[in-house]
Amino acid sequence: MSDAIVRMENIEKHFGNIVALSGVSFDVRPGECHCLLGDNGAGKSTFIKTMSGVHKPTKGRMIVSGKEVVFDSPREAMDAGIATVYQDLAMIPLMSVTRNFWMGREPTKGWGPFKQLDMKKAEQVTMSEMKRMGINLREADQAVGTLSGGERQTVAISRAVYFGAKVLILDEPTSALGVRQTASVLATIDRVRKDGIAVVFITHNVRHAMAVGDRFTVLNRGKTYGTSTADKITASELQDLMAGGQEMVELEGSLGGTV
Amino acid sequence: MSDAIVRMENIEKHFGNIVALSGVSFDVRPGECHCLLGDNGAGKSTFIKTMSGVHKPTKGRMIVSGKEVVFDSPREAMDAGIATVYQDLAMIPLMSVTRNFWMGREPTKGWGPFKQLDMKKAEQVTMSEMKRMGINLREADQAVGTLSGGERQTVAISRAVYFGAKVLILDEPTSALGVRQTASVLATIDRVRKDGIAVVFITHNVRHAMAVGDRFTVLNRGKTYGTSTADKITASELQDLMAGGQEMVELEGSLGGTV
Amino acid sequence: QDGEAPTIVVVTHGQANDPFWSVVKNGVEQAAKNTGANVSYRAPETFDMVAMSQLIDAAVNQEPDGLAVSVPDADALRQSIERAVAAGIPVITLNAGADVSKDLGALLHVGQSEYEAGRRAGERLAELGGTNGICVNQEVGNVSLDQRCEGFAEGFGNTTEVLPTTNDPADVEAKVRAALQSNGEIDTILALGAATAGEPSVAAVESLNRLDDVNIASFDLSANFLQAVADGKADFAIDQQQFLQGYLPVSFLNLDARYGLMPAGDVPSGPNFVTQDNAQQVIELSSQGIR
Amino acid sequence: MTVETADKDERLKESSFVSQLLKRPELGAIAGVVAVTVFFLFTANPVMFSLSGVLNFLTPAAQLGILALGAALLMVGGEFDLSVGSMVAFTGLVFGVALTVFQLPLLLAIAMTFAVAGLFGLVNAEIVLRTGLPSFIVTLAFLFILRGLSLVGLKWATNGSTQLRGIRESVENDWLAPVFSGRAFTGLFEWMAGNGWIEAFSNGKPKVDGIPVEILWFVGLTLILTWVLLRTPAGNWIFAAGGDANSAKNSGVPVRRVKMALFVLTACCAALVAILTVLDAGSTDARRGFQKEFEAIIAAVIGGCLLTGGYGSAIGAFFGSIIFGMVLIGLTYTQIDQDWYQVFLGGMLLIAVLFNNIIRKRVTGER
Amino acid sequence: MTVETADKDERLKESSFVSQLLKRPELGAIAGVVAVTVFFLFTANPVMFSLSGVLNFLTPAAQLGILALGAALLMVGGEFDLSVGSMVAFTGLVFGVALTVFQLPLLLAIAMTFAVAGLFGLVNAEIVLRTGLPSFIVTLAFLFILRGLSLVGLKWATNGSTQLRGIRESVENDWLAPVFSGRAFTGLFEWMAGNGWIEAFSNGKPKVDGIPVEILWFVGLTLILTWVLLRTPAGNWIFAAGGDANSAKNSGVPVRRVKMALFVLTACCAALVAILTVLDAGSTDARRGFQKEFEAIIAAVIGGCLLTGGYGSAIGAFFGSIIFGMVLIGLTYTQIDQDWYQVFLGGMLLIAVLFNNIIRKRVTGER
Ligand SMILES: Nc1ncnc2c1ncn2[C@@H]1O[C@H](COP(=O)(O)OP(=O)(O)OP(=O)(O)O)[C@@H](O)[C@H]1O
Ligand SMILES: Nc1ncnc2c1ncn2[C@@H]1O[C@H](COP(=O)(O)OP(=O)(O)OP(=O)(O)O)[C@@H](O)[C@H]1O
Ligand SMILES: [Mg+2]
Ligand SMILES: [Mg+2]
Repeated sequence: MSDAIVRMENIEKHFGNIVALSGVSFDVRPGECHCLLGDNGAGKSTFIKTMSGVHKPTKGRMIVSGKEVVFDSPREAMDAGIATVYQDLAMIPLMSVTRNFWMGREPTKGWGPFKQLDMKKAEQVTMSEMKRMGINLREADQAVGTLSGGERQTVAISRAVYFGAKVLILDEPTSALGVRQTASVLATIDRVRKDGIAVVFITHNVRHAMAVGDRFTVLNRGKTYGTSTADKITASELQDLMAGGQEMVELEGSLGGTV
Repeated sequence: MSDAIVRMENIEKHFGNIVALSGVSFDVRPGECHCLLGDNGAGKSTFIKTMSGVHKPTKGRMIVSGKEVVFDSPREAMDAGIATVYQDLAMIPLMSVTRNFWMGREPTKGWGPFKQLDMKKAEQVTMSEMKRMGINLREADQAVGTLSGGERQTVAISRAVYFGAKVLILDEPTSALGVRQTASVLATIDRVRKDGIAVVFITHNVRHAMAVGDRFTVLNRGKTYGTSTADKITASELQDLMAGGQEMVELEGSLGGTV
Repeated sequence: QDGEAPTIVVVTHGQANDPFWSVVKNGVEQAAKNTGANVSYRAPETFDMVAMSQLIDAAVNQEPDGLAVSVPDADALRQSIERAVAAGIPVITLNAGADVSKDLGALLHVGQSEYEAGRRAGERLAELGGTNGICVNQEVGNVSLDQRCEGFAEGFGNTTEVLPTTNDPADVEAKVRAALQSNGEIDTILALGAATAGEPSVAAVESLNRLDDVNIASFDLSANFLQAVADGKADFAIDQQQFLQGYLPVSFLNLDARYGLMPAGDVPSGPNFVTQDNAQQVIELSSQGIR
Repeated sequence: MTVETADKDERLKESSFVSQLLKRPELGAIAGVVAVTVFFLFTANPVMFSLSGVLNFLTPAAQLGILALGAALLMVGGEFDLSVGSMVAFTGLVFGVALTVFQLPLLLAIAMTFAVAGLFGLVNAEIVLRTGLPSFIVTLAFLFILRGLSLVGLKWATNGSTQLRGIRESVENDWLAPVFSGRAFTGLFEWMAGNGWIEAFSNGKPKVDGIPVEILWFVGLTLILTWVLLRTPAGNWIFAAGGDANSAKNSGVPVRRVKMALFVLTACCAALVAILTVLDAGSTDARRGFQKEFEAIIAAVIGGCLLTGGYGSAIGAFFGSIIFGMVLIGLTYTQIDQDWYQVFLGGMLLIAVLFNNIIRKRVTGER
Repeated sequence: MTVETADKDERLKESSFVSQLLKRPELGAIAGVVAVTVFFLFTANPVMFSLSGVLNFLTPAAQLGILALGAALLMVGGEFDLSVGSMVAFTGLVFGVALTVFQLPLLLAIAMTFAVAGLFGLVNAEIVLRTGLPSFIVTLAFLFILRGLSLVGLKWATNGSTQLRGIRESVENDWLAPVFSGRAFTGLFEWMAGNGWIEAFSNGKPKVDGIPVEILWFVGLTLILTWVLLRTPAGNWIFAAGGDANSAKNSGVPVRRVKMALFVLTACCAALVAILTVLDAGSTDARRGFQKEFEAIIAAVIGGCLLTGGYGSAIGAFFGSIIFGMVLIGLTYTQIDQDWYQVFLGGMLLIAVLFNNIIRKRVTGER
């Protein structure tokens, strides 16, 4: 498919004697939400970290907008339009929402040695972007540490979107959230996707994936089980793929199949 | 009901100007799994922390095995048979599984000044208890930091069970886990319950709750919405209760109701 | 030169970066050069009697042909020095320890009693008309400095007080100024180190415009303080001629090792007062670390 | 961290503007200044709070403060530098040698001093960043190394003395000298004294003939660094690097460069102190800056910096240094036996920090 | 922390017994001892590694080491104590006063010294635990306070001097004295020298007439504390308290009591060093123990303790102190000019720590 905005080919990644990824291929297109699923330790985070320039792949090619690239730093991936919301959010709890929102890309005014932060603009944009996502901040200099988990996710997502991400990678944005907040994050993903942004959504909750996903790729122990589209697979098939099948059946039996 | 092993009556808890709990009543009986549900910040963790002696209630009574008690420390709650597996697990990543397992209740041999850790016994018990829970440790002095999330939960649970808990409190044991590991934790809960231990299971995943719960109590903003038994309530009713109802319906509509 | 070059070890209590002791060390090195002996100079990194006794032990283990030590605390160093004497190593004491030198089994002492020097300085300052003095101590707890202050109190006779400061010239200057401001009676300042305490004291007095009515003296020499003496801003500096305390023991021990020659009595290296009359000629030598 | 919500919640009071203001890290230090001032108002000779008395304790406070500002920024950025004290001695030597041995003009000598300081800052940073060793232990090694090099260098430069002098003479007519030494606004002060507005000696000379330049540098640097920290992208990066280096890196903050710059800044602050004090004293010796690293850290901590990084302020370090300077010099103005000086220093530090802590907890409702 | 699985995974090599062994925290320190030994074998007078030479550098190592052991346990428990150096001076004073002024028998004097040390340890602990202030800053205040009190106390006890003497005389015939001072096994050594089995001076006296008791104390304490740390519940609690105080508390570990005990232990280690050195020297003065707190922390860090707590060992501190002692005394056996001493000290520290770090990373495959 030539319309993929990011295509990863046969990515391998070794950490010393640990093989975290052993040949994973994957692509994502504008306007779609591609879900990456897998059990703990499957290599999901490692995979998207190579995609966003945190790790360099041990082997394999990476093609962005048709050109092969090698990212030396997260910065370069960002400049190429790949924005990532990490599992640990990449936010500094002690810093204000505004400062976190702009971290690494602060708006400035003035020139030369007098170039300084344009705090007014920064706060305005933050407040209005957060409002767009449905969150009313008490004040823009509220510390991130005082936000709820869902709010933090939303800050991270809206930050990525605001800075013109073409590809938005979300690493387990819903794992720590309650129902209402999960719903609001999923709604955000939906909104972002409709704006024409390519979304990579990592989760191990099949239901969350089914709610917003267009395509699904399942990782297991550093290998991919292949990709399928939303209409070709059911929730329970996906579940089986992730869990590895047989063991799961037994367990579900004993518990009434409600997991 | 007079057969409750722990009964909490009208518990209130204030933190400075924050009212975390405003009058919550709750009880749990041997051999049942009582689920405590609620959105983020509902006060679930705060509630069970008062139950396990971490916080002292600002108001309200606590009755254990028919006697009113006041716990001054987690230690006292433990001695009364109330064991808690905290959301943050209360484990030290740098320490070995065995040392974590026995932390605070180390087995000793010898006497007087020569009393020392009985490491052999400690390791044996740990290995066998872990095996009972279905986990084969590579070595007993493996650091907890190297275990997966599900394994850590299991260590914490088996520790509590081993030390003769009459009441086992689990604070969101499944939130960070993959499907397979979740299933194994739920199976563990089931097993423990069948041994006649009273289980308090906190989660905001309704499906996990329905899988093992006998009774359900929903907390919302420091208040309880009442308790109902498994046969009187459906998953979707529970979901509605937790999320607060109306908003949720809208969101589910736009996302296809799969959350 | 006949025979094998003798090995001589010098162990003192003064740190290598202390201006006073660096002059001693220069004396040692000069003597080493002149005599051709193998000389090494050692001192603990802080005023530390325990560490110093260990350094003496380390030296004795190497069985040198001569050992020169300063003895600021005879109790603490007694065992180590007696061990050297027992091992048959000729020992000379220098700088501190004149009173215990013989008792420890040392051959002789080169130096001057700190207490005595302080007393002489005090007497001299009292003669200049001082009635209320402060003793500026830049290293509180260093026993030899304390002895200087005690001697000063004894010799001065009138009111004296110790002003503890740090090693930092800005702190010293500010504290001296503060002392002068809060007690207008103070008319005499004795600094215990020329560079660290003496120079800032002069600066403090100068900034208060009281050079005329405050007498300043300092132990040891530094070129800038000597300049102040020459300019009449300060009154005098007390010179132990510590270069000799380094030079003489080494050359005595060298002569002892080669020819068995040794003077019969202690050598008083000071005190020697540097005043306005002779300050100018000392400055150059001082800036080279000889005086 | 558990996820705790703080929505617009009916269970939470709104925070007032005043309590907002009081949440600033420097608050405790300001409270400390007030407490110490009150203490000395009651115990010390009133001359301490005259113009000359104030300038008298501000001078050492300024010299310490310039170091504390560097230390504070570095601590906000998540690192320590224990070598600043030795760096003062070493750069003082470099500066002195440049002037007296190489006979460079002042401008070049200053440039060379900063260059050397920057170089060692980079070395510290490289080792810390490359190896991942705690900066505490790496810079502790440089504490010894630089102190030792100062001694060796001094002896080499002077042919055996540990004091290098003649520095004032060599810059006597340099146009740049007044920027780094002496007092500023002397004309103004003389004029004020002439009018009897400020204290003067009986001969009409003003008791204070100007403001020591280090105080101006100190104030200027505080303003600049406060501005950098709060009003520039670089400031944001410093907080981010100290708050969570990994998250910051992932967000595109050049953490490596930020930390390097901070180590260089700290070293350059030490160099500035060296230049100021060497020009002031006209000489330098091997013991300059002894233990200043700890005083700088203490001042920064009193000023509200967290030892764990990510939180603090330059203005806090400013007040922290002033507290330190007041305690250091203030006791001399009291009737308290000077032997008790260290006891009081420690006691007042403890009280200042405790006070700082109590105020912060009160105000922020922290538990 | 993100949950990362490390099941029995086909993607992971089994770790061998050797690499298990090498994962111990003290490994780096042992490697450091080897490296330093090799260095001195090439550069120093061979006398350094004779029996007398070894005992000579072990004596300061032992005195530092006893402090480092306390510091190491406290660091494992998650706290610092910067007041140990001053504590040595202060408890030395208390001990001296008990003997010479109060004329107490040695046993009572020792008991009193430990009691005073324990009391100050408790005060440190109380302040740290009550206020939640970092122990770094609280104990820094006590660094000054205790140093100041030592000075004041000495002057009081001696009527104005800063040196208290005559201690050896006052214990001359005490039965307990040989336990805390002098050398052990002297008879054995004389006999060995007589038989020519160990070195003697040219006049026949043995170069070494026994093993200094501090070395025995040091070794004994290392063994006991290693045993406590690894083989007792208390040891488990120390690791737990330092690893995560909150989790430990929730698991029923008496964190408060553990930390208090550790502060008391550290203070008592300082008291022991004070007793040993004061009896050895027969005198005490106001500068005893100066800067020993940093040396102790360095030794503990070289020995593999993490500054962040929860990881470390007593045996590591043991070897760390030996490295320190070797460098300290070793340089005097070389031809290196004393002026370069600090440069070498810093350089060797840096190399030891770097080496330590590299080895650990190599072995554990840490990134
Ligand atoms: N920096 C690293 N060094 C060594 N091993 C690593 C590193 N990062 C990840 N791993 C290992 O690689 C494997 C894959 O980890 P990864 O974090 O990518 O899993 P994941 O699918 O994101 O799991 P989770 O659902 O728990 O987030 C794990 O075995 C992990 O221990
Ligand atoms: N120690 C505390 N001090 C002040 N407020 C607290 C404290 N602990 C909890 N709270 C507040 O009390 C409320 C309830 O928190 P709690 O942690 O009990 O929620 P929860 O139901 O466990 O949420 P989650 O699902 O995120 O774990 C929250 O608003 C929280 O901010
Ligand atoms: Mg992951
Ligand atoms: Mg909770």
